[in-house]
Amino acid sequence: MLRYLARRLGQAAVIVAIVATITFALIHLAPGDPFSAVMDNPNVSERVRATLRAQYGLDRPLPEQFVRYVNQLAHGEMGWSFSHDRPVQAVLATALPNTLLLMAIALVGSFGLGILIALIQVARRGSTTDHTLSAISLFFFSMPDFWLAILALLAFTYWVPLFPVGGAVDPVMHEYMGLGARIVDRLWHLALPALTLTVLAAPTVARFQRAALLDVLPADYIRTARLKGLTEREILRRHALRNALLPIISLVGLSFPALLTGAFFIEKIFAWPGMGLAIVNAIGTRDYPLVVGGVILGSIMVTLGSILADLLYVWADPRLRAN
Amino acid sequence: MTATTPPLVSIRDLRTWFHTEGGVARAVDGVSFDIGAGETVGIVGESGCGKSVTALSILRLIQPPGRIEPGSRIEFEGRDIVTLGDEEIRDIRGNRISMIFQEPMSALNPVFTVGDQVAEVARVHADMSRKEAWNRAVEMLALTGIPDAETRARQYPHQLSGGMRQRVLIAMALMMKPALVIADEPTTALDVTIQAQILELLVELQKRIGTSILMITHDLGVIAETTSRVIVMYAGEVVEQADVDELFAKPHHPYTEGLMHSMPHIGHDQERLNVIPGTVPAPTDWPAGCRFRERCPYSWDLCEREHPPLYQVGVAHVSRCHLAIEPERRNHPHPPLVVEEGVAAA
Amino acid sequence: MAPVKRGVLLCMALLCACVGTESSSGKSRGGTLVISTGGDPDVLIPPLLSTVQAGQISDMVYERLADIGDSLNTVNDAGFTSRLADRWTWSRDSLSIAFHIDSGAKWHDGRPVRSSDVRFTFQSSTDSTLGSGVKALVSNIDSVTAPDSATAIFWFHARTPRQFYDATYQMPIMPEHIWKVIAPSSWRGSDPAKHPIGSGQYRFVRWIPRAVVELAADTANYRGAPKLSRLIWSIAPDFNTAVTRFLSGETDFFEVLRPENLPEVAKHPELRTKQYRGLAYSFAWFNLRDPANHSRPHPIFGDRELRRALTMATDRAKLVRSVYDSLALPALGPAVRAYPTTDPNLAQIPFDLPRARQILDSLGWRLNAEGVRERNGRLLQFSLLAASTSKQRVQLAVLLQEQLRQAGVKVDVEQLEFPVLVERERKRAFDAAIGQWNTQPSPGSIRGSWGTMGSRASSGTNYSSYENPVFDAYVDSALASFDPAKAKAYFTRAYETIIEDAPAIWLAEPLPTVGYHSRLQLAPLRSDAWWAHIPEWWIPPDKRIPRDNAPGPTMSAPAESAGKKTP
Amino acid sequence: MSGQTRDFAPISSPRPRESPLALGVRRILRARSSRAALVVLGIIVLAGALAPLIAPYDPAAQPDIVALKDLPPSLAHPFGTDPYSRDVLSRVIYGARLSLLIGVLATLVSLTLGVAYGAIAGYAGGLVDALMMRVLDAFLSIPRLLLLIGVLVAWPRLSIAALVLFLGFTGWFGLSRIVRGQVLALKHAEFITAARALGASRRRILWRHLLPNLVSPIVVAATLGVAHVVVLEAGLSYLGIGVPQPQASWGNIIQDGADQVAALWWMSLFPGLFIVFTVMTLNILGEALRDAYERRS
Repeated sequence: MLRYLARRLGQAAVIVAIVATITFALIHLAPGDPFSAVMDNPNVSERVRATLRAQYGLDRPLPEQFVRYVNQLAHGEMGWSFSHDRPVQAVLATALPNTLLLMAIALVGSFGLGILIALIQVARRGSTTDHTLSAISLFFFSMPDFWLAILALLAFTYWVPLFPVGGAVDPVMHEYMGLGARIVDRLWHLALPALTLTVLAAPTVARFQRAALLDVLPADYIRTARLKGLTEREILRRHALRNALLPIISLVGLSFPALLTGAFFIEKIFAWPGMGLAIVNAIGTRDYPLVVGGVILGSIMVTLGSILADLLYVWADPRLRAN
Repeated sequence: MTATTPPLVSIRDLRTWFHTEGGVARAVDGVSFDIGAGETVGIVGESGCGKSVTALSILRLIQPPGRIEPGSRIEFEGRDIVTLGDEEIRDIRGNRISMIFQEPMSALNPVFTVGDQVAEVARVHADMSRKEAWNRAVEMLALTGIPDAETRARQYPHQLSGGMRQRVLIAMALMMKPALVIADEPTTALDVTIQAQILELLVELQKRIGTSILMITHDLGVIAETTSRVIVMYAGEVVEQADVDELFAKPHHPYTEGLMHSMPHIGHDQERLNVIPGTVPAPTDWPAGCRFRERCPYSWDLCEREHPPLYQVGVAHVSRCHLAIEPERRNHPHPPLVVEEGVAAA
Repeated sequence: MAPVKRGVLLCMALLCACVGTESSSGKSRGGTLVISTGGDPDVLIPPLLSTVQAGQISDMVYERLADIGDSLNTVNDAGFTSRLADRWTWSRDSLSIAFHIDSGAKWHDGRPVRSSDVRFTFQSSTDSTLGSGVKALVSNIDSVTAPDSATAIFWFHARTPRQFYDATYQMPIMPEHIWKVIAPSSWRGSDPAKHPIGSGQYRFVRWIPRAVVELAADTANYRGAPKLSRLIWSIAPDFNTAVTRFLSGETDFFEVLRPENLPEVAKHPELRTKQYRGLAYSFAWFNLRDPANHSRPHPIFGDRELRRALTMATDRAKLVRSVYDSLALPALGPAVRAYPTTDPNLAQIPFDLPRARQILDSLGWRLNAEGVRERNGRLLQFSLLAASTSKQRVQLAVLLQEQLRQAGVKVDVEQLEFPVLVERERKRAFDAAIGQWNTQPSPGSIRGSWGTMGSRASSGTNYSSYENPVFDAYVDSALASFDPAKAKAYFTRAYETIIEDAPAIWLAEPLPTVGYHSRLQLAPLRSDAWWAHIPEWWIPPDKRIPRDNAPGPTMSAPAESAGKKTP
Repeated sequence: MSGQTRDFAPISSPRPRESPLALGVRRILRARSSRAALVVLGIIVLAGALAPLIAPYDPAAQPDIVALKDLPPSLAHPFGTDPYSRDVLSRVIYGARLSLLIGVLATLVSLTLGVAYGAIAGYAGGLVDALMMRVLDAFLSIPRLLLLIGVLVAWPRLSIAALVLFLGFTGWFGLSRIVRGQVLALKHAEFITAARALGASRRRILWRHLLPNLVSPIVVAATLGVAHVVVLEAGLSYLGIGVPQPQASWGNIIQDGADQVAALWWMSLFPGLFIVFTVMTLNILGEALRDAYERRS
């Protein structure tokens, strides 16, 4: 187990190294020096410029720059974000918890919702309910992230103003609230973005889970369960679901990139102060170190997500648990 | 062994059809037979003959597009299973009638411990606490000869051997001391030495509990060893039925004859069955007349014209073959009409 | 990023202080003003700040020696009111002014304000390692001396009408004891920059980047406490969110409404709008130099006739109506109507599409099969930059694209983020761009943005590289003239010259319109800074809502959370 | 023999080897949902293809930038007009043309790369394969949108051709893994061994035997790939780094109205619906095809 984990982490490190190489190449192959906007900007202080020069060795030959960059990265240094005037890792560290919170809620929510929908569909397979839910799933599945976010914002902050317009907390009053009110304030701000991301991610789960359940249903052990005199519902919930959850666990890993992409648009549209918003803003200010840091961190999250899913899989499947 | 008391199960004109895109597959097409209390009845036939569908029909485990056609009757303990409500049939399953499958690995749920799975039966049918059910399951597992049942009960199916898994299934089937156990090829997936042990176990447990067994198999050896009466099925129909000794001594139907010739030894693999030339016709398209006609070395024009009824050919011995009225034809076999491709070339 | 009017470099100096107010009774004090804004302040250091939000906050926290009057008269000290300096005296030759610091003035940390702070502010603002745009604006000031702790003397190189304006308007005074320990090159990102200490009527409380800035009334201020006890800038990530927050009542005030917002505001009976004269004008300017080789004229825009034809092909009135509806007038030229020196009837190049086509034909640019003009194998095609953060500028660009297409000119609209766009302009690496100047109260800034000096000096902002000595001469004469009528005449000649040369298509002069909640009682909105009189705004006690009565920030902890986590 | 019912699944009469494409078409035509999807997609594609004939107005024309701007849907302008007085219906129709064209072309690029990479890795095997797969893992773990944003920001002012290339370059990772799997499986299949035993050259084996077997996964991946690109392109255009003005793509029509979503709801709604329907129909068709091929094998 530990050896497996070590091997997976090793692979992950290789992957991150390759990602870093790609992003490095990306910047340096781009027409025009992407750093020139910073280096020549009169509003950027000499100190930042010196830091950037030191960090990236901008006056050194390219191979040396690369070695330097990889070395920095290996030490957890992602460079200096000049738009925030802070180290990139510090900016991302501030933003990351917000993104993770959003993603975690959406992950749990979408899997809960998706599995529930699938169970309803499979329990009534072939019925109008099944077909209707399939159509609805497909509809939301086909929706561009940003479009749903726009519609949600329009519907629930403008037409029916149930939720605040954006941000993580009430910017004006939050600091003056008691603990209870602060929690309510946070949840109230969190609700719509989290719900939107959940609705975006749930159809994938529902569709996948429905297929997995239908795959499991012809299995002999389901027949055995029927033979025992269990109701269809019990069979579905106890025997079929437990087995059909296994493939779903691998979906957890696969859904990370989609969740991240969804979070990206949702954070932009709902002004949720997470990684996505940080990156959108960094694009605006051409804060390259931050953009690159975000891309690398995103890849790390995706890679770790797939390792996490593997571990979950092993934990959930008794056949693998022993080895 | 003729039943003097009313039979435990009485099947009349059972028709289980599958309504598929490609047409109606008449998998079981008018089957009738009885099983007496405490009796062991065997059904034998090639795969695709409808024997397993018959077994599943008794438990109403037929899944769409399959359907037990109206007019079929399966009487069990005075009730017609075909028309029972869902709740009532569930109450019978695993409780009054249970079943043992061919593939003990796939019939067990891989993500639960075997103890849980056995105990589940008791939790469904007897108002037992988790603990009681578990103890009962361990007891039952021990009874089936699983050593150190307490430990084994906590293991998952993949951690047990094939024979052990089959014992688990048997324990599960006998948990509620059912009136009838249907054993669908219970030994096919096991290796030869284990096969004998499992059959022995079944017979022994039957004696102890007093249950009836419907033994479904393609293996006449198993039939000879365990059953008292045999039903031979072909193409969705009963083609011959007799006490086991009578059948082995005087097989009447050419299909039964073929089966016996193809299988001189006990416990051989199923490929031998194919020694009867040709294959079972498609269930969507049973031929008119005798369904075995094309593979039969004795068939004549009557066989094509008229679907044979079950002729009484001995004491408690029936056969669906026109030879019953023209027995002399048995002396003049001819090559079958349809010959297996490979054979024809040779 | 603020899509609201945001100046290019000139607005760095868009600063003011507050008109003295006779303190009203303590009972009516209180209330919170929440301002909706679409962008973060960049840096809260007066000589370095460049966003309008930073200017607003800085103007509340810091003070000038004297403040310009609402009439924006910049000639000598007429109309100026006292601030940190309670009085001043001119030298006999008018080449120096001695300011006397108000003896009651104190920094927010309790230290008194001294003349050495004034000297320090001048010295550091003009320190080349600071890199402030103020340096160029105060080039007429030779030095500042502090003969005693209450007197600061400004020494000038030359006698000009705007000596007093230069000395006061461009430099809010900063506390020496806070800043002298930090090298000017490290001011940005330093702790005091994120937690400024000034002497104004509001003290700094907290700044959570991209979320909120909060100021509180300085109750011990020597000029008396302001009426509102809290000011909050609620920073939305974009224009739309900022407006929605205003409409939903989350905020009280929105600084620049667009025409499409007006019907929305009208749906809310509790909201009001108010228009004022702004100091901004927008334009599409051409790079007159070849981006590939600055020593050569631009292959297309080097030609004055062609530039005039492009202006002629543009229906500016319609364009302005389309984008701004009634909230802007067509721009007159590189000047705004609010200047007393601007003649509102300046002669314009008229919209005349057939004539424009004729001129282009006569210049040898012939239509090809695709409807694009061509000359010697070169297409009449160029890229037009627009700041993607300003929907209105993007709109102007796309409208212009289509109008010029009618004349056979192919325009590629290139949307860039604002800082990137400025960078491209600064390097002269562009063909044409939509720009907007938020000008100072003095029309003198035109030298930097359209004069030869602005084209050649490194800190100049004349990115189109328009150079015409005739224009320069008229501007210089106008600026040197103490007689308003004469100054106006010279400026008119200057404007006529540049309009005829058409280095840009003059687009719009926005009439900024603020939206506010009716419970707010506003003071006059000053053209260069609507916020100048915020200390006099107030909310009657009977109209206050819960957030008006939030516990005083002076006793609360959040002051510490104000982005102190600097590396 | 597991489920008893399976024994009675209709034994389909052995058809003469049907080409994967013909099989796919047959399956699509059989199910009602995929038939409907085909019709809807057909209409959208046709509208795009015949845009100049169908669109009521010039999509770039600004007939009256004062009187005709921001008009809500009406008979004259069923989808309303935009802030430049352009007809949104015409722009959506031209948008269909551009968005689908970008989708198809980018997918073609992806397919070429994906098949080449996967086939090489699978065919070469060994260390080369292992190495290529590790690199692929890295590519797969970069969220595509982030990667594209990084690229598009670094290369400003892209032509549409370049946009297509970048979209294509970032879309082949998943497919190449499938292709490699197929190639690996087929490499050891009996008919390939037979072909090799008969002395067929490597290239001949690749072309004659491997590629035809790859058709099914490719067709499925292409269908779903186009759907993905349509969504991505819309997202990028919405962020303002996709298709430039005055060209209309569905994403940048939404972008044109993005800062006044509430007031100009028609500018988000209609192009958005077109995206959803396009993607939905492509997904339905892709899945129908996948089902068809999986059932066959």
